[in-house]
Amino acid sequence: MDPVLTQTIIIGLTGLICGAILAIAAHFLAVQENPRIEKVTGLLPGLNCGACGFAGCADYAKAIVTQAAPVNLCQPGGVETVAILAAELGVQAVAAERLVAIVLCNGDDSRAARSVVYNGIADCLAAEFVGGSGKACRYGCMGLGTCARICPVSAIRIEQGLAIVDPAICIACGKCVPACPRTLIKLIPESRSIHVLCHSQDRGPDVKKVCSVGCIACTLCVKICNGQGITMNGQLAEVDYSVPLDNDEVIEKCPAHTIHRRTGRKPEKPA
Amino acid sequence: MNIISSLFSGSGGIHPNDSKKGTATQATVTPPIPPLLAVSLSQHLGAPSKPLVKKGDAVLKGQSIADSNGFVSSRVHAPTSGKVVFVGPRMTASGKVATVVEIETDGLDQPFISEPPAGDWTTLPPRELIERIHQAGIIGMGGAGFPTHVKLSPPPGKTIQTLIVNGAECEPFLTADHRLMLEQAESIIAGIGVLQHIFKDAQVRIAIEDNKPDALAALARAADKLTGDVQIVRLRTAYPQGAEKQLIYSITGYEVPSGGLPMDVQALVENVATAQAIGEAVIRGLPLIERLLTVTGPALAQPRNIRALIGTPFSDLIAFCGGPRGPIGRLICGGPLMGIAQSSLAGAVTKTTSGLLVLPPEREALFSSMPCISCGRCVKACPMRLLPSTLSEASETEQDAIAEEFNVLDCIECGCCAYVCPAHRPMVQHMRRAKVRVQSLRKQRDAQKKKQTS
Amino acid sequence: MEYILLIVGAVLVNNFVLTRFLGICPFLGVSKDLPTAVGMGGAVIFVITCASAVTWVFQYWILVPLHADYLQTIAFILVIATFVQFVELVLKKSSPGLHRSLGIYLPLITTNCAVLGVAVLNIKKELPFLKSCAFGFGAAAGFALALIIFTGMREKISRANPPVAFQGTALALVTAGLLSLAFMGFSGLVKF
Amino acid sequence: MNITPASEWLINSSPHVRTDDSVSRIMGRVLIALVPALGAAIWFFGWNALRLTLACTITCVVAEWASRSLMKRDRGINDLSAVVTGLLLALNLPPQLPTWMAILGSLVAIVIAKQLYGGIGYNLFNPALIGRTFLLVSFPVAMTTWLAPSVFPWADAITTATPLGIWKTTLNATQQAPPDFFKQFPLSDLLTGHRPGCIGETCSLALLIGAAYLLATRCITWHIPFSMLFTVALGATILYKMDPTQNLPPHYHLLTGGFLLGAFFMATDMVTTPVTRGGMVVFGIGCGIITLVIRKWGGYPEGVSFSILIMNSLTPLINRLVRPRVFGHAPQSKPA
Repeated sequence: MDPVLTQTIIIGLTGLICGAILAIAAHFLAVQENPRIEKVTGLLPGLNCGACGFAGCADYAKAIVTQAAPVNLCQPGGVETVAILAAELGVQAVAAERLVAIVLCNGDDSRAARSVVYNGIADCLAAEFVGGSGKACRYGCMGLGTCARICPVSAIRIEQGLAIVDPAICIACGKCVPACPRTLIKLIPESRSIHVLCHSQDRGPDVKKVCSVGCIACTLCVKICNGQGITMNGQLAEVDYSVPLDNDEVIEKCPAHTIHRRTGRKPEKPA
Repeated sequence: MNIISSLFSGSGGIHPNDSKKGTATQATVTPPIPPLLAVSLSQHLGAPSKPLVKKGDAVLKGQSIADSNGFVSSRVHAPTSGKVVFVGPRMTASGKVATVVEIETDGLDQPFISEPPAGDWTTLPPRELIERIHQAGIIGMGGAGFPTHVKLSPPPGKTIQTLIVNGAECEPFLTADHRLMLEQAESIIAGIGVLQHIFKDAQVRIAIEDNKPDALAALARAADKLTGDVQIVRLRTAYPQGAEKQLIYSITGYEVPSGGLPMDVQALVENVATAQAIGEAVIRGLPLIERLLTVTGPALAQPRNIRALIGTPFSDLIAFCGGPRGPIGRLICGGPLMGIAQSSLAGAVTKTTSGLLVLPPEREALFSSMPCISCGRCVKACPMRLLPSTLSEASETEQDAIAEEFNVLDCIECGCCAYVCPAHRPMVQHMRRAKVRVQSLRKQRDAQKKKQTS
Repeated sequence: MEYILLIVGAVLVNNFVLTRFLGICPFLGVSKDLPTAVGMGGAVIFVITCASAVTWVFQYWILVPLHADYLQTIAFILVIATFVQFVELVLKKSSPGLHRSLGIYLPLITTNCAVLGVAVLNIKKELPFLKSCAFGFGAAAGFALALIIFTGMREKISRANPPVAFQGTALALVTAGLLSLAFMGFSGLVKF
Repeated sequence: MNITPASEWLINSSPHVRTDDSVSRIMGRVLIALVPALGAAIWFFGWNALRLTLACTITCVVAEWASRSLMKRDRGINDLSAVVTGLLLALNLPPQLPTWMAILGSLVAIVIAKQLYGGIGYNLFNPALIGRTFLLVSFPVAMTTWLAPSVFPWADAITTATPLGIWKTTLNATQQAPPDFFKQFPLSDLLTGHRPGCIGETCSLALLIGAAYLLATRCITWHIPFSMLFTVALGATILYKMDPTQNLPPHYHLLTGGFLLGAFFMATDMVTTPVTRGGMVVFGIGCGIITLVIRKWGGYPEGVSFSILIMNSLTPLINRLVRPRVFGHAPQSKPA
């Protein structure tokens, strides 16, 4: 017989038989899958950061397709992703304003006093068990960098014992928020630029003892802006981020230099 | 009363130098009333108490200054008469911020109630006895501070067969319970009598380590007054013999199931100090406003056992003990193995403060960041039979799933692993960190499950 | 006895991963956690044992009579591919979690040189049918054993603190090398 | 009242006391325990022993220091573990081995087997054994050429073979036990160390003294060495009873080769062995079985180092699978 023919027949028949076996098996063992889930997964950024509240991009995609979850939950994706998803699924969705994280403490080593020497694991959660990393303030940043380590995009750095978020890099995944045992990190709309960088509930004199830039609860800022944008929460002035606030007077008048302007915006992209 | 030896011997444990000689033979002394008392409203486990007084109020000794805020909560009383000068958040000895009531004492010590409760308490139903205990603000004085009235009210279906009175006092340095057993054995036994009324058929086991033969003898003598199934049990001296789960095992041979409570093996453990306080509350109507504690340590001039009012600042206690001898390196509230390091002298005595330890500076830091060398000493020492070596590495590298698989949640934080570790790793801190992380992992997982099912 | 020696030889002495360096890809790829590794080991044992049997039949009943043994490689791959697809279907149905964690490495068994290697070695050594199966099983068991041991070691490495340049696969390869060094102790154990 | 300002206080998590023991003390004790063996090595092999010991120890320490500096990590050589590795490697080398090979072996041991993993505590294999096995596989001739021991003052040495080597080659060649084997290597020579072999493994008495010291100071526990010893003794006895002409008697298994050095000093390396006591027993039994299998059926005359390395590789699995029952996790009957 012609070797070419033999070859063709053998391989052809083998292929046929194998194919048949697989076809039968596939019929009996078929698993239903929704092709749209995969497509939507592809449209998401794939960071698996969990900011949407689902276990990862694939999970969120599944929820969008099967449970009609809102399409504007993806923080890293931002406006573009929301638009793409909305177009893909034929739904109306408004992108929420981009958020950025901010650390509400300004007590670095030059401003916050140290009271004891901490001997233990270099981790904020671990240090909180023994009352902190040695800084006298019980409310401020411990500076051991748990938030910096958890940040998937390295947007947080530790400078002189203080965590600082770089808003240009932050993707607002929110992982750092629960990571801070002192709940110092907040996600805020990026257009808000005035912040009370303190979290201390201590009374003024006690704050003064431990930090040179802590809020002493003088309530001056609240009076200046008539309670619109800054309110008192116990012994602490807090910015109400739901209200736009753009008043340089509060910064200038704050006797403890607790209030600062920090822009949360990404630098404008060159057109 | 006969003294029997415990039948069961748990695994693990350590034998640190007990350092009790300095204070074990010293009678308890009562310092003068301090000028200022700082009474925390979060001395117990559970919801912090609701303050009943405000700045400027005058209070009398034994007057309730804070009420329970929910079932698992407790009351707090003014330890002496005086004026409230501050109510607000303060750093407490537990290392956490809590609401504190500061009382400027007037030195008159005027009592709020002078008469013991009328009527024969033995005729009252258990429910009312428990209510008296609640009213007196009694919580577990061994360290955990679980509200006693909650512990004494097991849910329906649970019975208590063995009532264990814990006089083990296995922590080195501490001798307050030891002195209490010697000096107030009668009063402890009276408290046990009250507990017998609450749990009618329970057998009573008074557990004491064999390094305190005088306490064993004293309680054996006093316990003759009790009726029913009562025995004094001599325990092998080891740390952590007095830990609740280990103690129940030593006495009954039953292991409290993982995640369970002593009542799951029909046992109930009360510290001797708590038992004494129960007696005082039910029989004499006195709230819990003072306790015995040991103020000791190599850096202290005159170590002493002290009967201190709740809220006494640590600085007053140290001054009363002659001040420090040489420089202080660390100040520990509690024993050396489970106590809490203080970052200032501002802390004050709470109902769970069993001691105050003043330590000199160490030549080298206690803990280092050296890696685990897998020597297995912690595995041998762990009374819960965990693998602390693996767990600490899992905590270090944040492998929470591994930590969970290796049962980190069963850790009782006794400190045996860190005590024996030749690499000087901060094992307990690793465990606590891993526990918190595993718990949040579980919460996340539950939330995810809920989301998927909904 | 002969069969036992054959299997022992294939598992310990001429371990496919550690001495022949076949099948390194899944060896590195799916050795990150134990259940996955055990699943992969099972899948490989199934595929190799069956493939040994089927390729033997194929070789001696079809290719040899037809004088077409030059088609060996391509025909074997076809058969193996079918088996792998079958395993994949079964796994996808029965344990989707394992299927997901095996990921790309499951279909890659097809091109796993170990599978083809066993089939070709069987023919080359002119082993009879049952011995082919035993050898296939032994080789696969050796792969599974090495994979499981290696998984345990990688779990330990995952808590180690290597220099940055060696993190991940680099250190895994070094470890594989050291493991193979240790397994050289078995050399000469079975003369085969 | 004069109280130290709190800013000098230390805060740490409980406990606030700890053992005085430390890793460097443990390593120091291992070094002390090795002194008798080192002495015997120098007594029998003279200058060669000294040369190898110095070469390995110095190379290990320098390599450790250099790797730590290269990685910009703290904590260099003060935990003494590099010294222990160097000394153990030296004691596991044949006397005539060229110095450069000893240096190479030490470099492999420290750099590849230890520092690549991050240093002490993280290595998977016993570094000294990796160094030795690497040399054995790379330079089989140099690593299996032995010198007869010659007591001080050291004469010119004669090349010979180790007892296990002679046994295996003769048995393989003639299917019979070597004649005069037991006359050539009387038990007394095995105990004193007057036999060819690696420089540190020959003197059983010195090794046993060191082992007793390690056990007495609780540096090691009995679990690994004795379960290993017991397994080999049992297995060897069974084989010997089955056919005394083809098998070595059990005490020869225990006293020849590197068994004692391996069982008490290498298999007890903390980092690479299991942490649970049950796991340690499993580890020891495994080492014993593999040692015996390689000695009896394998291509190498000696299998102790390989057996320990193979069990090292199984340690993570043993740690995971052989765990004590956690308190409160038992299926226990509740009180009635």
